[in-house]
Amino acid sequence: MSLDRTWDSPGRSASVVLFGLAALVVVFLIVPVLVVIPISFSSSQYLEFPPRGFSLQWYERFLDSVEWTSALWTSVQAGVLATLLACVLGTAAALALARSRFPGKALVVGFLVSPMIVPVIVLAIALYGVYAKLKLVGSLAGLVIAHAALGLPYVIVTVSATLQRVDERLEHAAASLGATPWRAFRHVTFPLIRPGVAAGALLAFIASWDDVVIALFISGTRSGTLPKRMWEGLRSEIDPTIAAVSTLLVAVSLALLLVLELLRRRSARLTGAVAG
Amino acid sequence: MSLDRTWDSPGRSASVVLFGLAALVVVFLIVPVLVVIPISFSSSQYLEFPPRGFSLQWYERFLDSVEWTSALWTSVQAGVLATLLACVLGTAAALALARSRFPGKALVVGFLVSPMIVPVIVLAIALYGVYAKLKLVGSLAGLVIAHAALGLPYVIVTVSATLQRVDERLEHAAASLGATPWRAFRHVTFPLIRPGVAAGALLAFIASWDDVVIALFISGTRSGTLPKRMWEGLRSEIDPTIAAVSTLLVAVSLALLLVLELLRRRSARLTGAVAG
Amino acid sequence: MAAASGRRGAPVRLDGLRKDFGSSVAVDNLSLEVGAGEFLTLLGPSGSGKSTTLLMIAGFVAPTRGEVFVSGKPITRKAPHERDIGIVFQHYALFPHLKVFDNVAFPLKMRQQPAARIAERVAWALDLVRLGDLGSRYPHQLSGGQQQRVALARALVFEPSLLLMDEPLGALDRRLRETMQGELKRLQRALDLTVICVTHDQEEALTLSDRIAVMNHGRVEQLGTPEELYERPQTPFVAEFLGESNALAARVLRRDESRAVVRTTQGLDMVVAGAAPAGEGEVRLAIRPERIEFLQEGEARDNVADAKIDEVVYLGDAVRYLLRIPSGETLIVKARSVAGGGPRMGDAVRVGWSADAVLVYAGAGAASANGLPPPPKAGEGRGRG
Amino acid sequence: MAAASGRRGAPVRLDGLRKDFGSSVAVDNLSLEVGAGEFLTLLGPSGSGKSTTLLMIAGFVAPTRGEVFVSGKPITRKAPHERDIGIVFQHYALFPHLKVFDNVAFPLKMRQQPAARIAERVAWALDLVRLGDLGSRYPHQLSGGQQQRVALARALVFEPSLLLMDEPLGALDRRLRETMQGELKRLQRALDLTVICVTHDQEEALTLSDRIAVMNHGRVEQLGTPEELYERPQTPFVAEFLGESNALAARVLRRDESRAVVRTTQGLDMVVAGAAPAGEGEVRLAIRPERIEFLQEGEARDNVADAKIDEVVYLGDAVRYLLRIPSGETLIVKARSVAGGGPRMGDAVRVGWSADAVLVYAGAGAASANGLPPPPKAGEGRGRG
Repeated sequence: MSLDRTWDSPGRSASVVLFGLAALVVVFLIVPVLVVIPISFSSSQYLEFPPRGFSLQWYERFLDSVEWTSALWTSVQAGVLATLLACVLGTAAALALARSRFPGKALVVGFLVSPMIVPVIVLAIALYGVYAKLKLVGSLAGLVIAHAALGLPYVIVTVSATLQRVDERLEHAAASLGATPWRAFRHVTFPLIRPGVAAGALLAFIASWDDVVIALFISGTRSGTLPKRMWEGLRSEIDPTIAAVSTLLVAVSLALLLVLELLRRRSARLTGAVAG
Repeated sequence: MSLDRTWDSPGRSASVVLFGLAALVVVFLIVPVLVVIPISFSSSQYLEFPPRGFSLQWYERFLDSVEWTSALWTSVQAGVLATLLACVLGTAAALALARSRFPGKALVVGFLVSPMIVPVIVLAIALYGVYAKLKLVGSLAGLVIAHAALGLPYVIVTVSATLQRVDERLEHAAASLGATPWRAFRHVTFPLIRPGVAAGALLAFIASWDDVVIALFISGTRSGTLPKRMWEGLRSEIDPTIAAVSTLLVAVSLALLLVLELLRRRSARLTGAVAG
Repeated sequence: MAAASGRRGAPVRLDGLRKDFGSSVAVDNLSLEVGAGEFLTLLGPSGSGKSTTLLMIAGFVAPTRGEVFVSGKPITRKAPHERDIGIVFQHYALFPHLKVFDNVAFPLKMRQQPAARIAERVAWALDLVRLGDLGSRYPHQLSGGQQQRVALARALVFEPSLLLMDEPLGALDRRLRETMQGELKRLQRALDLTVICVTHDQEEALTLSDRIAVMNHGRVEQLGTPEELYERPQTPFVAEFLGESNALAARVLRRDESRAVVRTTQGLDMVVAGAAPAGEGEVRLAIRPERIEFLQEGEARDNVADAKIDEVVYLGDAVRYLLRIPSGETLIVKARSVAGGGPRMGDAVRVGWSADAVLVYAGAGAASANGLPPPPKAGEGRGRG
Repeated sequence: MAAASGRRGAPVRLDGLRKDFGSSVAVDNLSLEVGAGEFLTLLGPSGSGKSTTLLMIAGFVAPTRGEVFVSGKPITRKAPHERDIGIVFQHYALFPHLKVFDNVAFPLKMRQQPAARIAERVAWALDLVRLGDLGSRYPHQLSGGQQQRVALARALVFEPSLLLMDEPLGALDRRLRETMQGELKRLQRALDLTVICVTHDQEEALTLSDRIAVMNHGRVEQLGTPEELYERPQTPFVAEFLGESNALAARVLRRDESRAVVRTTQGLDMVVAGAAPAGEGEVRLAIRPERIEFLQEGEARDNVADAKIDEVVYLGDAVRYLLRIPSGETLIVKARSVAGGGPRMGDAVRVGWSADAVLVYAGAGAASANGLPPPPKAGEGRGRG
C-alpha cells in the first residue's frame, strides 16, 4: 500500500492555466479553421463569412471536377501506400534497433529519423534532383517513396517508445513455451506494440496527406495531390471550392485521430492500462 | 535477481534488416541532400555535380545579399521567439493536463494538439483569413504566433511523456520537506522534465525553421523567412545560392539535434538513466 | 551520534478523522493519541484505510471530518509544506538529479537557512545514518539500504515534530531489513522521535513499534503493544493478521466460571480457559501453532489429540508441521527444529495444548480462512499495493 | 487433481558449465546432477551466477564451455523454443493481451495441438492450480497469487521435462507466500516434477527444496538438503547466508581429539566440539542464535557467559535479543517468547551454549560481517536484483 495518486491538490490553478491556453489556441487556430467549414456550405458565389445560406454547391463542384477528384485519388493512394511502406519498414527498424547493439548505432538512428530533421524544402529540392535523373518525377511511385520516407521517422519513434514498455521477458516466455522467433513476434510482441504501430501509421498518413512542398516539387501535373491542387487553385483564382476541400482534408485527419483514440482505449481496457 | 537482458540471440538478423533499411533511406534521402553540400562549395556558375572546383562564392553571395540576410534574421527571430512561446505554454499545458482531471479533458487535449493534425495548407489559408482582418499579415508577431502554435503540440507531447516517467511522489516529498508548489516545481519537477522540454524545444524550433507554407501565406515581403525566400528564388531563376542556403538550413538543424543528444546523455549519466 | 538535536518529537492526536471517497468510507471516525517519542504503527491489509490516514496527517488528502493535532495545535487546514512533518516514502522518493548532500540539504534550503548552518546540519544528519562520506554520490549510485538511509536523513535533518513512514522496509531484502530494523529503532529512541508508520507487514510492525493499531475497513480493530496484540488478540481478525493461527468454528457444550468445553464443527472436544462468551453457544477459536506441543508417551495437557503428519516444512530454526487429527481437522504446529531428529511426514504423533492457549471469540463461522492452508484461494484478497 | 499426466520429470545434468562475460567469470565450471522428480534450488546473493546458470539451462545464454543434459541428451545447442522446458518467470511474464485460457493454451497452440485436446489440457492445468473458473479473465484482473498460479499452469500444461523457476514467490506478500509454498510443493510431488529454482531468499529455498546448492562467485559453495546446510554449513558463507549466525574470529589455545579451546579476538574463551582445523591456529566461529540459551541460577553448559541485554525485538512466536558480554562481544540470541515474561532490556542475564553449537572454520578474520548488527553498512552489497 503506497501513498497513492489521489490527492486533492493543485488541480484548480492548473485547470485555470489550461483553459486559458486552450482558449488562446482556439482563438488563433481553431476558429479560423472552423470558419472554413460554414463557408464551404455557403450558397453564395464568393468566399464570405458568415455565409448567407446553405448549399452543397461547392461539394458538387468538387465532385464534378475531374481535376479535383483525380487529386483526391492521388492523395489517398499516396497516403495509403506510403503509410503501409513506412509502417513495415519503420516497425522492422524499431525492432532491430531495440534488439541489437553495435557501434555507430546512434548514427544509423540519426539517418533513419533525418527526414524529420532535414528542412522539407531542402529535401524537396534534393529529391527533385535525384528523381529527375531516375525519371521518377511525376510518378506515383516517386511520391510514395518520398512520403514513406517522411512518415518513417514517426513510425520508428512511436514503435520504439511502445517497445520500450514491452517487457522483454514476455518474448523469453514465448520462446520457453515453444514459440519460434517469428511466432513470438506475431503472437506476443506485435499485439503488444500494435497501439504504437497504429499511432505511427496515423502520423505517417497525415505527413503524406498534409504535404505541400514535396508534392509541389516532385508530383507532375497528372499526379498532383489535393494540397498541391489547392495551392495551384489559390494561385489562379479565388475559388470557394477550396473551402470544401479544406473541410474534407480536416475531416479525414480528425476521423483518423478519432479511430486511433478509440482503438487505443479499447486496447488499454483489454490489457489493463499498461501492457507488460 | 531476474532473468536479465543480456541474452545473445536474434541480434544478427536484426542488424541485417536494420542496415538494409538504413541503406535504403540513405540512398533515397541522405545522398540527395548530401549532394547539395558539395554543390554549394562549387566554383562553377551553374548547379552541377560533381563540382569543378572549390569556392565560397555562393556563401559570399548569400552574405552580401540584403534579401538573404534579412530572411535569415527573420527565420532566426521567428524560430527563437516561437520556440520560447511554445515551450512556456506547452510545458504549462502538459503540467496542467497531467495534474488535473475534468470532464472534456480529451477535447481540450485535442484542441491543443490540433495544429499537428490539421493540414498545414488549411491552417495557412485559415490563418491568412484571420490575420488579414487583424492586420497581422506580414508582421513578425503574426509569424511568431502561428509558428508557436505549430510547435506547441510537440512540446506538449514530449513534456507529457517525460512527466509520465516522473514519480509524483517526488513532488509530495518536496512538499513534505517544506517546498511551496512553485519551489517544488522549480527545484524538483522542472529539472526532471528538462530533457523533455529540450526535446520539445528542438522540435518546435525545427517546425518553425522548416515551415514553407505558412510563411508563404502570412509573412509579407519584408518579413520573409529563409525557406520562403528559397521558394521564391526557385521560382524566378535557378540560383546556386540555394545550395548554400540549403546547406546552412541542414547544418543548423543537425547542430541543434547534436546539442540535444549531448544534453540528454549528460543528464542520463547524472541521474542514472531513468529519472524517478 | 554527534550533537543530538534539542527538540524531541511532539504528541499527536487524531480526533474523529473520516474520509469518504464518493460513497465509500475509507476512514471511519478514527481517534488515536500518539505520545511524544512514541513509535506507533498502523497495520492492516490494503484498503483498510491506513494509507489514507497517513495522507491526511501529511496533508495530501483533506479529511471529510475530524481534526489532526500536533503538539495540541490543529494542523488540518495547513498545506503539506507548512506542516513540518518528515516523511519517509515507500520507495524513498529521493530526488534523482540531486547529490546525496543536496537531497539532505533540500528541506533546509527551502527554509532559507544560511549555508554554514546547512553544511553543519547535513553533516549531522548523514553521520546519524552513517553515510557521512557519501554526500557527493547520486542516489542511483547507492544500494537500496543506503537510499533508505538518505531518505531518513532528509526527513530528519529539519527536526520535524513528527516522522511518518510508509512501508519503510518494504523495498528491502529480508536480510537488510533486519539490519535496518535495528538501526531505525535505535535512531528513534536516541532522538526521541514521534513516529507514525504504515505497513501491511506484521513483522515490520512487531519489531519496530511501541504500539500497533490494527486497522480493518477504516476502523481500528485493536490498539496495543506488540505483545498485547500477539498474546491477547481481541478479534479473530487480529489473531490471524498478526501471526499464524489455527482457526476453528465450535459450539459451547458446557461452562463454569473459569473454563468451558467446546466442540468443533468436526467433532473435536476441547477445554478452553476463561468464561466463554454467552449467547447461542456458537464461538470461534484460534490457537497459535507454537502453543501446540508434541507429547511424549504419558505426558498430559488440558487438550490432547492423536494426529498424523501430513506435511513437514523445515524453516531452519523451526519446523512447521501440518497435522491431520481423527476428527478431520487440520492443525498447524510450529516447533523448534531438533538437530537430526523430530517427527517426519506420515508419522503418527500425539499433540497437546493447554486450555489457555485457545482464544475464544463470540460469533459463528470459522474465523476467516486467511492463512490456513488447505483451500489455497484463501488469503488472496490481501495482495500487495 | 484430475487426470494426472503420464510423464514425470527428467533427470538433468550440468557438466562443467562456464560463462564468461568479457573478462569476468559469471559461472565457473559448474557441475551438478538433479534427479528425476527432484526440487533443487540455486541459492545465492546477486552476482553469484545463479541466474546466469538458469539462463544457460533455458537457452537464453550460450555457455562459454560445458554442456547441459536433460534425460541424458545434450541440449546446449538447441534454441530456447526447442528445449521443452517450462519456466515460471519472476514477475510471471503473463501475456497481458491474452485471457487466462489463451495464456495457458499458448504452448499447446505453438505445438499445433487440435482444439479439443487444447481445451482438455487447459482445463486440466487450470484445475491443477484451482483456477478452473477464471479462464475468461485477463491477467490484470487477477491478484498476484492468481497470476502466479496462471504462470505455473502455463509452464506445466505442455508437460515439460523440466520446470525452471526464477524467484517464484518473490513478488508475493509474506502471507500469500506461505500458502503458495505449500501448494507448489504439493504440485511438484503430485506430478513428480523436476524443478530447478533460483532465489536469493533463504526461506524460499529452505521450505521448497529437496536439495539446495548455495552459490557464491560463480561456484557452488555447498550442496545438500536444507537440514544439512543449516545444521552443518561447510563454510562461513553458507552459515551466514542460510539463517542468522554469530560470527567471531578466534585463535586455538589447545586441542585434543574431540574438543578444543579457542579464544576470540576480544578475549572470550570457548570450548568447541570436534577437531579444530590444524594450522596457524586462526579460526572463524559461527553460532546460531537459537543455540544460545538463557540459564537459570545453577544451570551449566559447556560455555557460559554473563551478559547485559542491549536490545529486545519481539517477533511474536520468538524474541531476538542483542546481548553484550563482558569481553565486549555482541551476541544475538533467539528464544521462544514466554507469555508475559522473559528478560527485558537492561537486564543482567547468564547465557550458555554447548560445545557442539559452535561451528569452527579454518582461516583468519571474522566470518564476513554479514547479518551482524552493529556496523549497519554490513549486508548492503546483497541488494535485490
